Amino acid sequence: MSVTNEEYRPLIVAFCCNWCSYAGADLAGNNRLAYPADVKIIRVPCSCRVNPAFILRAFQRGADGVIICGCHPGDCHYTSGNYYTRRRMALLFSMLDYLGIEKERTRVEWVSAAEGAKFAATMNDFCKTVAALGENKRLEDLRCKK
Amino acid sequence: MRKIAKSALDSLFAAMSESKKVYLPVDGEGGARYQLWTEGTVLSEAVNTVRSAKDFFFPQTENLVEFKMEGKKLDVIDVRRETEDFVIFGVRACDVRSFDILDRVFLGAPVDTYYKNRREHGVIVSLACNKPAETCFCQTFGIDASAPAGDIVCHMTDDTLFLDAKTEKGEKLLATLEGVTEPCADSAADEQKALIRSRLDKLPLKGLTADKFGGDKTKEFFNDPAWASLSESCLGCGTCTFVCPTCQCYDIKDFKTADGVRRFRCWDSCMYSEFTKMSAGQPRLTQKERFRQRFMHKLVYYPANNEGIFGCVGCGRCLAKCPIQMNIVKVMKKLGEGGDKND
Amino acid sequence: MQRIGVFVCHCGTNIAGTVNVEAVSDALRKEPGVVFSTNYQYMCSQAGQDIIKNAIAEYKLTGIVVCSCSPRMHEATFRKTAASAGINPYMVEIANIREQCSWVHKDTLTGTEKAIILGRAAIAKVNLNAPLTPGQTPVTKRALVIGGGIAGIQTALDIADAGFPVDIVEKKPTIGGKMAQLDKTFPTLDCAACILTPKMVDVAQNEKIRIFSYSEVTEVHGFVGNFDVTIKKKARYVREDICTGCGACTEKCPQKKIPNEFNLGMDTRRAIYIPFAQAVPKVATIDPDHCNMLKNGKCGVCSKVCTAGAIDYNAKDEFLTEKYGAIVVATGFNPIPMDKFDEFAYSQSKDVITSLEFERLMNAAGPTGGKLLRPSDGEHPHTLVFVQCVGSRCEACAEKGKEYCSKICCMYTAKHAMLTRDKYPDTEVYVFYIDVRTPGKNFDEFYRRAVEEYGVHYIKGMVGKVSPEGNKLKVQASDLIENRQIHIDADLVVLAAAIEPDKSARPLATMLTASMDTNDFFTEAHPKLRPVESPTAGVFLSGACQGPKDIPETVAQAGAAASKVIGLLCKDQLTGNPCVAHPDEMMCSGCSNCEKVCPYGAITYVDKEFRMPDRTTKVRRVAQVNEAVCQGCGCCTVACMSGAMDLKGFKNEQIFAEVDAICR
Amino acid sequence: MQKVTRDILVNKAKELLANGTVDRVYGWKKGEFAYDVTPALFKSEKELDEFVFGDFCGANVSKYLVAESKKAGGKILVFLKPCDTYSLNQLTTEHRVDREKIYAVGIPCEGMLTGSALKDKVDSVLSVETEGDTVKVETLYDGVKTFPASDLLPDRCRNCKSKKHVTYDELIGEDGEVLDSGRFDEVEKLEKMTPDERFAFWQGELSRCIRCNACRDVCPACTCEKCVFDNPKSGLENKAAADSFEEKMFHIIRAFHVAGRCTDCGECSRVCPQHIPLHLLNRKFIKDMNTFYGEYQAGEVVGNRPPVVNYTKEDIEPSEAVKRGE
Repeated sequence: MSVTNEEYRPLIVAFCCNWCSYAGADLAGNNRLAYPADVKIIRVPCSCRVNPAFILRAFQRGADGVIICGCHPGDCHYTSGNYYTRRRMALLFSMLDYLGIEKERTRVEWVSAAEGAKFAATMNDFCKTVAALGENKRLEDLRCKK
Repeated sequence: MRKIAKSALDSLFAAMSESKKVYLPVDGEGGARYQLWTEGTVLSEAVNTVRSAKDFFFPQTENLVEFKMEGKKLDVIDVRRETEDFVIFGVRACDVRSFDILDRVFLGAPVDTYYKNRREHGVIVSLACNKPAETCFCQTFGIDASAPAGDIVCHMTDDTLFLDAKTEKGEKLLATLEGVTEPCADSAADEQKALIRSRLDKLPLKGLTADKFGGDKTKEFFNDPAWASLSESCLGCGTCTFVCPTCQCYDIKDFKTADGVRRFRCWDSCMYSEFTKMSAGQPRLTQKERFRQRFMHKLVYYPANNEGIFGCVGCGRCLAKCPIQMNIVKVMKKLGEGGDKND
Repeated sequence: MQRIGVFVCHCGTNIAGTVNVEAVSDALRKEPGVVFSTNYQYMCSQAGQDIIKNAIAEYKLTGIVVCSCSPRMHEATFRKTAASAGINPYMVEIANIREQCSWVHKDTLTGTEKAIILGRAAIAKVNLNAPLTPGQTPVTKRALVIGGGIAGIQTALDIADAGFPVDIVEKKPTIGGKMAQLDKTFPTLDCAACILTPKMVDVAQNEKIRIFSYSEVTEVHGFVGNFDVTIKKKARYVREDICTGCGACTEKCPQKKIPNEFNLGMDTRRAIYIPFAQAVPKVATIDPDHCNMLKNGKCGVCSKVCTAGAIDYNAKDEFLTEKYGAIVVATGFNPIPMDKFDEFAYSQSKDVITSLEFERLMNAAGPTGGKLLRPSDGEHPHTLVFVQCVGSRCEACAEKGKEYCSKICCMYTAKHAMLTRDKYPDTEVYVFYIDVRTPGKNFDEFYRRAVEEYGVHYIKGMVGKVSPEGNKLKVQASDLIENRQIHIDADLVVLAAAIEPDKSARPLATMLTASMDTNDFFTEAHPKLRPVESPTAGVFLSGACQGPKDIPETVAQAGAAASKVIGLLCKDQLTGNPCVAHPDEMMCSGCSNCEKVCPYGAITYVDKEFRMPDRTTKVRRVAQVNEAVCQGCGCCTVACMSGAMDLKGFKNEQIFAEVDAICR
Repeated sequence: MQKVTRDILVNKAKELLANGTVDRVYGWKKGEFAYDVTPALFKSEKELDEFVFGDFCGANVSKYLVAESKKAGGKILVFLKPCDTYSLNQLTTEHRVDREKIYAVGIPCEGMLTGSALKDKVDSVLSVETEGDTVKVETLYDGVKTFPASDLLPDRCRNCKSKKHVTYDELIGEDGEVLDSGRFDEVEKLEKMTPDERFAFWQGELSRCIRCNACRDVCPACTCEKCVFDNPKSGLENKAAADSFEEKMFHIIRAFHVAGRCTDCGECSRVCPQHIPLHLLNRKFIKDMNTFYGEYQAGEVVGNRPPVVNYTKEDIEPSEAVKRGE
């Protein structure tokens, strides 16, 4: 008799802007700052490229948490992109919360290219938070489950 | 014929549920809808459900087949399973007729095995309409709401439910209910039938006839100038088609899953701009043409292919639900008037 | 369907140490579209690139996925490789399995699993990639240098030397910057003015260089090769073209009591003034805040004494818009304000001064004519205490100081101590330090001379408190090596204030869309490989605006920035970024949402006639993107409800495909 | 209920047709029953014989102007309730309606009954009459029933946001004021629930969605040339709800797409055949935008910039936005 008692690992999709947060993630790598492999990064030119539909799509396809990382407000490579991100995500997250979807599953963090340590710390914390929530049930699409 | 006290309906449903799942109209937010009976479920008194009963045989979405991918290997998986027996209780005369209309589409060659599977396992227990609504016009299509078809036909009075098995399926089911029902005279429900008939006579749409329509009337109506003004305000939504018990159009879509593709079919609506779009484009480019298609199908094309039977059962759902209150009754009245010279 | 080749890099053991590269290339071989998959020790090496080129030829590849280090590292490399083998460079995608995988995950199993998933995402994306061709835009062959300190001066001279016209915008009435205020320079102790002022004259005389002094940049539009810059020439009330710089007005002006900023307020100037004798341009400027004529219309002395007739009280700020191909930021630094450092009694005692003030005190052209005299009583000080790292390396005092090392203080403090001891052997000089940092050519030798030859007392430890008592400054300090408290009765205390970027840098960065770090230093495009370029194309960095620097470093960087500018201006055409927004006109509703969020004004609208499927025609308002102006942020794509606006290279369907691949 | 009568409107229409100001009129045609009037276009004085007006003329006709104003010909006369004028302004802002082609006559509104709200209360309606604020309904089986109008009015009228016309070429009757409505009360009630309760509530509501698209197709903010949900290339297209995820996705994205543009006209909830309170989604966004970014009413002024395409440097962080009410 063998029971596989695999620890539950959440699936985290991280959208990172090319100029700050993706570079911040690279820096975390350069400095060998570990965070869980649950995090999978998608590179976008700017956090403002992230369409709410991408976030919903990730949840539909089985993501347990979605995090959007961009330059600090005021530091956007495109001057204002992350300001729009901030509004869009504030509204979207508030709506998801209104629909009863756990608000801890979504997050926006501003991570600069110099903040490798913050990137790693953020991902560690986010993974922990999402892992504690368990599997995403409220925005799942049963067809996408294996 | 057998009967049971209205107060003892629960025991009837409990007895039915012993062998089969039982679905019946239940009141809820936004109107009545079919639900699985469980202890404590109360039968709705509403004249009809918001969605028709066609879902039982022709669900809004249905998985047809699955493809599983492993590397570059593709497996085709047949997802068809033999359906369990089930009972739909409380189907109105109009909806019972709608099954005939659907049968002609799905059970005619080539047979739709998905539909057939469900149809064969479903037992229809109909219920005569005690209080037909002002939107009802089933009489226009020769349907008698006081005497519906069905495997078992029921009539409800203030205190009693009468059950009359009309088919072999119905008799089999009724036989299992002998413990909770008692026999009665075949004429026991006649009084109720008469009451319903007298009420049907008073309905505002009583006088509506479909006589001017039929399978051979394409030429008369296709270029009727009235289509332009009738369709003018149509939003192109699919409400009428989705609440309609006889609309049977569907589209087949592929959905990419984690490790393959699910091919499913889902209801489509001829009112949608993308309906029957092909590589060459859409055959019907304007809302007027799409609007015309729906009504021509119900009143002309369907009868043309089905021995004169109309594709509408007069349930009145579209009258109640159209966002802009355009509907088949207005269309039937307006067409052929010849007075509208617009467009 | 694409024919995709997958190339997994070991990066020595950098990747292969944590990721089973063999397993990755095997797993990815099975993905849809993949016709070839391999792995190699160093993909970026010539041999690795040859593997890619050969595979492109042999397997007729249409798309490439390289699983390697960050695309920020070698995306350009592999795109070139692909291009040289005949496929469009934008058919290459990188899966970052080093920085974002092998380096951050310890476990081979999970690392390998993640590497495969990242590879799949890249494959899913490449499957939807389309060849992209960058647009071409012409280059305006003129450069703008913002800031006229030694950094700006050197950059401008070098660019002009290559034959391109350069404009310098300097907000002060003269160029020269901080270096003009310095006395001697370390480690050679040559006089700053002697080496700077000839360069200032060169600038003034160079035909290719225009100086906009007393001017500021107020607006920047456009993009690399095509900037439109609005420059505000502040009203000087003196016509530059007529003023001879004779200085008569500055002697006759009745407003005498205005603190002289050039001498850091240690003496006064008039309301009409020339900052210093070697100013360039050497013209007078009226200070409108203090001029009686401008304030209440009563005076007019300067106008009367000006024989050239250069005074113009009615002058207004002028705005001019110029076109530039490149912009160099050389906004420099300032010492941080000392008023929050109460422990050093800077605000309480005139005899606690900053190092820059000390420079002026020692300078022959300074307020004391070069004699070291106490500001309070003009007495000659005998005991001097230099405090290093005031506000630098100051993690605990972030609200008033800086976390970083200001870099230049160790050396100039050694210089000050040495010069004091050299000129005034009767003095005792103490220097308190955390560390003495002397990493430069001849720097350590210089510091050792101060200690060994000039007898400067270097004490490792911080000054805890300076309290004025009578005409002495009681200095309380700790000696960390001897582990004891020290009390010194000092005559003069000199604070080596931390330096920070000039306050004008932040709004300028916003105008330029150039990024800054949290300390308001401009960020370089790459800290090692592109240290003089801003991430914003066409914007270059010179001098201390990028980080604390001494003069030789500044001049070196100024030259480097100039060479980058020259490289850019040499080109007739610039190749743009092909990853730009693109509207599907059939879907566009013309609602203007995209236009509203575009930071570059790249979107306009036209009324266009469309043939409808029913053979009628319809005129519709649709969006158009100026591909030369669009920088590809993608903000418009989300503002667009109908999805008509998409971003090439980061199309909606591509990102969906990546999401799907990751969440599979 | 309505203070303005059919005759006043018909006379106005005839006058404007006759003097050439307009060459067609958007109005309503009578149906089979008391409540099923249909929006319709009238092109001549004679056609106006079929023009009706009454307490069921609640459909927001401004959306029809998107297509109609692009057609050749003269101006189109529309009679707009106060709430409809906000939609017209918003459509003008987005260049969807050519305002020059519209002749808008503002008409006062006392609240409009809807067939579906009526039929929630009464079965088998034969006729409806209103006297002041009392509605008399003649039924097939229960005789005549009377209701105070407020019992039968849909939420959008019970919580009417404005009696003021924000755009018109001509006004019939007195203009009203922007009202201090309780339209966010329901939203607040939901916000106060626990996430589990909210999830259960919305699961119950949205699971009834049949994806008929009526909410979208009636919405004056949904005028895209092609909706993402109809466009196979968008990655969002789907013809029918095949999984409970899809109706959530549809309604979240739709609400997001109209955020800042939705004037809260309430048509979505009026037309939903399943009685899903869709306005509660839109109002959540409106309420959030008001609290986060300052009061904003879409359509109030032509050319206004919706909060979603705007920003300030001090905007609330998403992490703070979801904390409200805690």
